[in-house]
Amino acid sequence: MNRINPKYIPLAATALVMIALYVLGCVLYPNFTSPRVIVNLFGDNAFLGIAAVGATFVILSGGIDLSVGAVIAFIGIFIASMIASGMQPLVAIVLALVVGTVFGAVQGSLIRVFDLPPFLVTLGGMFFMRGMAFVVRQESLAIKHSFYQQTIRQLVIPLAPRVNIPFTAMCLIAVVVVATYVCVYTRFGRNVYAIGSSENSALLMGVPVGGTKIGIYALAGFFSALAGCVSTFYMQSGNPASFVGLELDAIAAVVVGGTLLTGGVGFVPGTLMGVLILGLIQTLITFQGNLNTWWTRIAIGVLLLLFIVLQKAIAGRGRA
Amino acid sequence: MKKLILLSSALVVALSGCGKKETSTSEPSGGGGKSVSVGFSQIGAESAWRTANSQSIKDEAQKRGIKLVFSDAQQKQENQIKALRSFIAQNVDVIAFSPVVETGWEPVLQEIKQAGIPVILTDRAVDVSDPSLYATFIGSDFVEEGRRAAQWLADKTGGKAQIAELVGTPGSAPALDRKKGFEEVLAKYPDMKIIKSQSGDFTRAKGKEVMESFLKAPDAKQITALFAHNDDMALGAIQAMEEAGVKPGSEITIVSIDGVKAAFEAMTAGKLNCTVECNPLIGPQLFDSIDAVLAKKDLPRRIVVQEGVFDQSKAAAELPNRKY
Amino acid sequence: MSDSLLEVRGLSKSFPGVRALQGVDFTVRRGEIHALMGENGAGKSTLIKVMTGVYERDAGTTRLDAKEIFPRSPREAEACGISTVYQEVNLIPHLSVAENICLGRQPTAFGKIRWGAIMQRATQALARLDLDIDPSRQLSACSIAIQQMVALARAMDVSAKLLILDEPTSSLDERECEELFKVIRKLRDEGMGIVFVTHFMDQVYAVTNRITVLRNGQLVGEYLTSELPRLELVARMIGKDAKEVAAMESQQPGMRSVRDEKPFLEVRNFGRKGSIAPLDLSIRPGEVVGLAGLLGSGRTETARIIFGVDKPDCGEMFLDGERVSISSPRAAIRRRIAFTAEDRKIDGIIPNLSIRENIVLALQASRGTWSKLSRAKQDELADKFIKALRIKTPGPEQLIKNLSGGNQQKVLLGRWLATEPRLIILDEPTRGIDVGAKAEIEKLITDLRRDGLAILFISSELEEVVRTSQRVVILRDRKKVGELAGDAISEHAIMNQIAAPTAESKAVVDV
Amino acid sequence: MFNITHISFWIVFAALLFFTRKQRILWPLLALALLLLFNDIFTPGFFNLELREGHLYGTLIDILKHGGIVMLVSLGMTLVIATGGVDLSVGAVMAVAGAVLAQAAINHQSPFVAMIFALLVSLVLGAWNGLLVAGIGIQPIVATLILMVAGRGVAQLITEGQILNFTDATLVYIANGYLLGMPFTCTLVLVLLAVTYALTRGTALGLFIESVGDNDIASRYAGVNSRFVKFIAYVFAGFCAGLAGLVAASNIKSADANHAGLYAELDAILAVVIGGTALTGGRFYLLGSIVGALLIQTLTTTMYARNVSADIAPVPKALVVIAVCLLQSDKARRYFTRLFPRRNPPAAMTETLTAAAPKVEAGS
Repeated sequence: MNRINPKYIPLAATALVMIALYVLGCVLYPNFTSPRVIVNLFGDNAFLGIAAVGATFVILSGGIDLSVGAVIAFIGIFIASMIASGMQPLVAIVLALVVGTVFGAVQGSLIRVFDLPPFLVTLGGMFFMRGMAFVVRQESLAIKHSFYQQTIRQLVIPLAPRVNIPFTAMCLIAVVVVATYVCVYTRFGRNVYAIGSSENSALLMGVPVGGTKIGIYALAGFFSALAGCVSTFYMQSGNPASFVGLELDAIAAVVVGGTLLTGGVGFVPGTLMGVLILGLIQTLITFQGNLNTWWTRIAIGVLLLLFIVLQKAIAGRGRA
Repeated sequence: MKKLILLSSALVVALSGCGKKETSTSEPSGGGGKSVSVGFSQIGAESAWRTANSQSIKDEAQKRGIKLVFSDAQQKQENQIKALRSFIAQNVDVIAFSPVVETGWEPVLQEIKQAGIPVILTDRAVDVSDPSLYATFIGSDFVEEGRRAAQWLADKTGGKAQIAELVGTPGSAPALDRKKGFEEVLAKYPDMKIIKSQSGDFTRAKGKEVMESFLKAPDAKQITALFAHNDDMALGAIQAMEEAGVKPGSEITIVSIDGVKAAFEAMTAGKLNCTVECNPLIGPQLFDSIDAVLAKKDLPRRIVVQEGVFDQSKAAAELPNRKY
Repeated sequence: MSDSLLEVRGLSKSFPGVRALQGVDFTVRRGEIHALMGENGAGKSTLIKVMTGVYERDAGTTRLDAKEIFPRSPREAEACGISTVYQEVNLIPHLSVAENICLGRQPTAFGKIRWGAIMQRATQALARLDLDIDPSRQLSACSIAIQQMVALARAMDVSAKLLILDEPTSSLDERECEELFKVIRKLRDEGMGIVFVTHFMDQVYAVTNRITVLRNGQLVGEYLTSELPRLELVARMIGKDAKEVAAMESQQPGMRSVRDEKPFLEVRNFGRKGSIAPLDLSIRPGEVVGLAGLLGSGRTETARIIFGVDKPDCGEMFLDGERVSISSPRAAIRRRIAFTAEDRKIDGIIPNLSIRENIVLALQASRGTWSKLSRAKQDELADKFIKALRIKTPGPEQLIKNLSGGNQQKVLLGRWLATEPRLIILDEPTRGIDVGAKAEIEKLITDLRRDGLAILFISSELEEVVRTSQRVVILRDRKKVGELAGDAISEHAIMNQIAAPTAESKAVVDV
Repeated sequence: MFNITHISFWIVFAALLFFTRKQRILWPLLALALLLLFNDIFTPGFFNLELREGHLYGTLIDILKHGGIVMLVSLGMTLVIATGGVDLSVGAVMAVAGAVLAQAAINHQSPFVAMIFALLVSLVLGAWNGLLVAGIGIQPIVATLILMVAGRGVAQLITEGQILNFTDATLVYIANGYLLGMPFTCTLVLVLLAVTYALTRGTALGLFIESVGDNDIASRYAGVNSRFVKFIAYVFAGFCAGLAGLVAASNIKSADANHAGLYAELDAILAVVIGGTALTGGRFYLLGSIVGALLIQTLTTTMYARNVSADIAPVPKALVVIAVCLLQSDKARRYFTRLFPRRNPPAAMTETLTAAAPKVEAGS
C-alpha cells in the first residue's frame, strides 16, 4: 500500500468507480450485459472523448479551454456546408482540421504573447466560434455524400451479430492511444507536464515554454476540430446550435479521470475512463427509464465533488 | 483505500435505490402475454407545451400497461442519439421520439432498422433520404398552423395589417414551417406585410425583450399585428406592450400558436386575440399507432393531430378544459 | 590562467526607469571558480540572466570559446554550453529525479523518448556527483538538499563549458555545502569554468580563485581571491572606505545587560516533528534574543510554531507566566505577538495595496471586520510610521510594490508596531536590503528593545546577531545546541557552537 | 436628434469621462460612450425617451432594466473575483432561486415569505460554495463547477420540469414595476450597490478582501481570517445571484429552470473584468462592474435594435472580451505604447511601468 505512488490513487479510484457502475448496471438490468452497451459507450461518447483528450493536455499544462463545444459545433456546420457547396469530403475534413488547429494556435498565442488568462481568452473563443457557426449557417444541414453515407458507415469492425464497432469508436481509441504516446514518449508531452507543474522552472530548465504553450492550445484546437469531424460522422449533419456546454462535460471527465486541475499530474487513459463514467451514468439513467434526466447533472456533480475531495485529501497527505 | 470502497458502495446504494424506484413505478400491469416495451426520447422539458406532451405519453402508457422507457434529452441531439442507441441495447419493441432538429438522424435510424425495431416520429419530422427508416410521423402540421394563423389574421383585419413576427428557435422545424405557412397565405393579401421579424427563441424572456426593441423602433407605430410562433413568446410580448402603454389585443392584434392554458387566460382577459392549437396530447394516438405497428398493420405515413383554432369568443368556454 | 573561456564586454541592460547594467566587462577562465559579488541591486542577477538568455541585452558582446554567442533562451544558452543552477530549486516537483535531469534533452529514437536511456544517463550523472539517489523517485519526495544536488546533476548532464551557480548553498547545511564544493572543485580541475554567486563570505574564500565585484550596475573590478582581504572586498561591494567598514564592524552596543524581569514568553519542551526538536526558550521584555544557525537549522520553524502558523506537537507555552496554546497567527496577534516573515514577497507585503493599507492591516485584522479604523486614524498611523521609521516614499498612498526592499521591510515593521506588540519575531529582517537600510533597521531593533519589547531576532549574518542580541540561542540540524548570554556572545563563540561536532551537541546546557 | 435631453446627456457623460480620466473606470466608460455614440448616429430612435403611463420609456431605460440582472450578479462576483476566486454557479443559483420563489408562490405563501425563502436558499448555496473553497480549500473554478453542473438539475427538480407561472402582484413588481418613473430594478441595483459598498468600505471587509486576493499567505500572517473573508464573499455572491434570480423570474412571471440565468456567470465575470477588477484578485471596483454590465447589455440591446440576428451576437461579444483582455494586459499595453508613443500616458499606464522597474532586481 505504501509503495503505490500517491499520484496513481485517483486513477485507481476512477477505474473502480467505472467498474462498479458497469457491474451495477448489469445487476439491475438484464440487457446491460449486451456488448452493444459497451460499443455504444465508445461510439456515442467519441466526440466528447476526443475533445476531453484535448482538454487533458490543456489542463495538464495548468490552463483551461472553454471553447471546445463551440469549436465542435462550428466545425460540424463548416464541414456540412463545404460539402453541400460541392467540396470533396476529405478536403473539407482536412481544411476543418487546419482551421481548428489555427484557431487553437491563435488562442494559445494570445495567452502566451500577451499573458492573458486562459479562462478569458477561451471564453472569448467560445463566443466567437459559436457566433461564427451561425454566420456559416443558421440552421442544421444534413451531409448527403456517398463518402458519408456509405464509406464511413462501412468502416466498422463486426463484434457480435448485428453489433459493430463504429468508426467513431475507432477514432476515439486511436486518439487515446496516440495522445497517451505523445504524453509519455515525446518531449512535447513531457514538456506539458513540466509546464503544468512549474512554468517558471520549466522555462529556466530550457523547456521551450512559449512554443509548447501555443502548441498545447493548437493541439486542443486540433482535437476539438477532430471531435467536430467525428460528430459529422456520427450524425451526418452539422448544427450550429449543438454541443452547448460540452466543454464542461469534457472538464468534468478530465477531473474524474484523475488529472489535477492545477496541472502537472494526469493521464490520458484516465480521461477516457472519466468519459466512460459520464456515459455510464447517462446509460444507467436511460435504462432506468423513468428518472428525470436532470439526475444526470446531479449525479455528475456529486461524482465531481467526490473526486475533487479525494484529490485534495491525497495532495494534503502528500505534503505532510 | 477505505475511502474508495466507501465511495463506491455509497454510489451503488444510491443508484440501486433509483433502480428500486423504477421497478415500483413502471411495473407492467398484467395485460396477459408478453408485455410490450416502448422507448420514447423526448426533446426536453423546456415549455409547458412540452411537459404536457410528455405527461400525455406517460399517462397513456400507464393506462395501457405498456412499459415505457422515457428519456429526456435536455435539448441536445447527441443525448437523443445516445438514448435511441441505448433503446436498441435494451431491446425495446418500438422506438418513438421527437427529434430536436430535422437533420442528423440517418445513421442511428439505419442502425435501428438493422435491429428490426419500428420507429414512430412525433411532433417534428426528420430529414432522411430513405423513407423506410420510420413507420409513421404523428404530429401537428406546422405549415398548416402557420396558414391558419395567417388566415385568421386576414379574416380579422380584412386583409390589412403591418405585422411583427416573433420567430421560434432558428433552424427548428416548427419555426421554419410556421413561417412558411404564414407567408404562403400572406402572399394572397397584398396589404399584409411582415415589417419586423426576429428570433425570440420560443422563450418568454426573449419574446419580451425582442418585442420591447420592436416597440422602440421609429416605425413602431405602424405595427398593427403580432404573429408569435408560440404562446410563450406572445405572453412575453404582451408584457412588453403593456409596459410600453400599447394595448395588446386591441391596438395590436395578436395571434400565436400552441394553445396553452396561459394563452387562454390571456384571451379571456382580452389581451390575446387568437391561438392556433398545437395539440400536445398525442398519447392516445401514439399508442394506437404503436399497437397498429406491432400488429403489422399498415399505417399512413403522416398522422395529423386533431387541433383547432381558438379566438376570444371561444376562449372562455374552452379555458376550463385546458389542463396544461 | 590567461586562457579565457567566457568574455563579456560592454554589456548594458536597462529596464523601464532603471539601468541595471552599464557597460560591464566580465571574464571567466578555464579551470577557475569565479565569484561574482555585489550587494543586492548591483546587477549580479541581471548579468546572469543575460548570460543564460532569460533577458535580452541592450548592448555588448558575449564570447564563449572565442565564439560570439547570443542566447535568447535558457535552452539556447545550454546549447552553447552554459548551464545554471539557481538559488531556489527550479525543477519539476511532480516528475521523477531522472526526468528532471534529462528534461528538454531526453534521448530519443525517431522522436520516441527512450526511458531506459534516461534512467541510465541519470544514474551516471548522479554517480559523477557521488550521489546515491533512486532516479525513479518523484522529486517532490526528496529533501531540498537532494533536490539542489539533482539540479547540479542536471546542469552537469550537458557537456557544459561554463557552470553558473546562483546562490546554490543558501538551503544547504555545512556538510552538504562541503559535498557541493568537493564536486565543483573536481569540475574545475576537469577544466570547466565556474561562476559562483553567493553572499557567504567564507564560501567565497573557501573555493573561489577570482572575484569580480559589481556595484550599481557597474564593474568595480576583478581580483584574485588570494590578494583581496575580506574587509577590502566588503568595502568594494558597498562602495565605502575600508576603515569605515572596520569602524562599523566594531560598533558594539555594549548593552548586554537586561532588566531582571520575568520572561514574557517562555516555551518548554516545545517542538514539532520534522521541523524542530523540542526546545526551551524564554524572552524577557526589553531583551533581544538572537536565533543563530545556518539556513535550514530550524530557525524559521521555531518562529512559525511560536506564531501559530504550524502547530507544535509537544511542549508548553507560557505568556506572562500563563499557560496558553496558540493555534493560529490570529491567536498569536491577539496575544500581542508579531512576526515579520523571512520572505517579504510571499509572506509579507500585499503588493498592490498602498503603504497606508499595508500598515493598518494587522491592527485592523486584530480589531475584526466590523469595527473599521476611521480613515483619519489610518492616515495618522501611516504618517506616524512613515516618519518614525523614515520610510522613503512620496506619500502613504503609494503602492508598496513600488518601494525598495528596505522600505518595504520598514512598512512591515510599521504594520506590526501599529498593533503595539509585546513580542516581535523578526525573521531575517535585513535580507536583501542595502547596507544603509540594514543599519537603520538594526538601530530600530535596539530602540524597540529599550522601549521594553521582547524581540526574537533571526539572522544568517552573525555580526548582526552579535551586535543586537542580549542572548543568543544556537540551532543546528533542527535542534537547539546551545545558548550564549551577555559578554559570552561573540561571532567566534557562536561559530564554534554551530560547527561543533554532533556528539558534543547532545550535552546542551539549559539556561 | 439634437433635443435638450440628448445634448445634456452627452454633456453629463463627457463630464463623467473628464472626472474619471485618471481612474480605471475610464476605460469601460469610454467603451460605453463609443458604443452609445455609434447608436446615437446610426441607430434611429435609440435615444428616444418619453413619459408613458407615468414612467420613462425608451431603449436606454430597457438597457438599465435588462442590465439589472447582470449588474446584481456582478456585484457579488466582484467580491469573489477580488478574493482571487471565481463563481461559476451563479446562473444555476439564479435558476434555483426562481424555482423556489415560484413554487412557494404557487403554494400560496405570501410574496414576502416566498422571497425570503428563495433568498435563504441562495444564501445556503453560496455558503456551500464558500465551504468548498474556504473550508476544504478546493480551487474555486472546480468547486463552483460542481454546483454549476448540479444546480440546474436541482432547479429542475423543484419545478418538476415545468415552467411555473405566478401572478402575485408584488412578485411581478420586482422586475416590472416602476419607482419614481424608473424601473424598480434600478432601485434594486442601487440599493444592493449601496449595501455592497457599506459592507466592504464601511467595514474592514473590503480591505481584507483585497489583501487576501492580492496575497493570501501574507494576509493570514497579518492576522486576517482569510477563510472567513472568502466564505463571506461566496455567500454574498450567492445572495446576489438569488436576488438576480428573483428579478429574472419576476420578469417573465414564471420560473424557467432551463433558461433562467443561462450564461449569467460568463456575463458577470466579463462585466467584472471589464470593470477593471483583475481575474487574479486584489483591488476591486464595484462601480466598474456596474459599468461593465451596462456595456454588455448595451451591446445586446444594440443587436436587437439593429435587427442583427441574436445568434451571431456572440461574435462582437468575443471581440469585446479580447479587446478588454488586451487593455488589461501590461504586456499588451507595452506593445501598444511602443507603437503609439505619447507624452502623457494615462495614470494606469505609468503605474505599471514604474511597477515593472523594482521587480527587475527582485531576484538578486
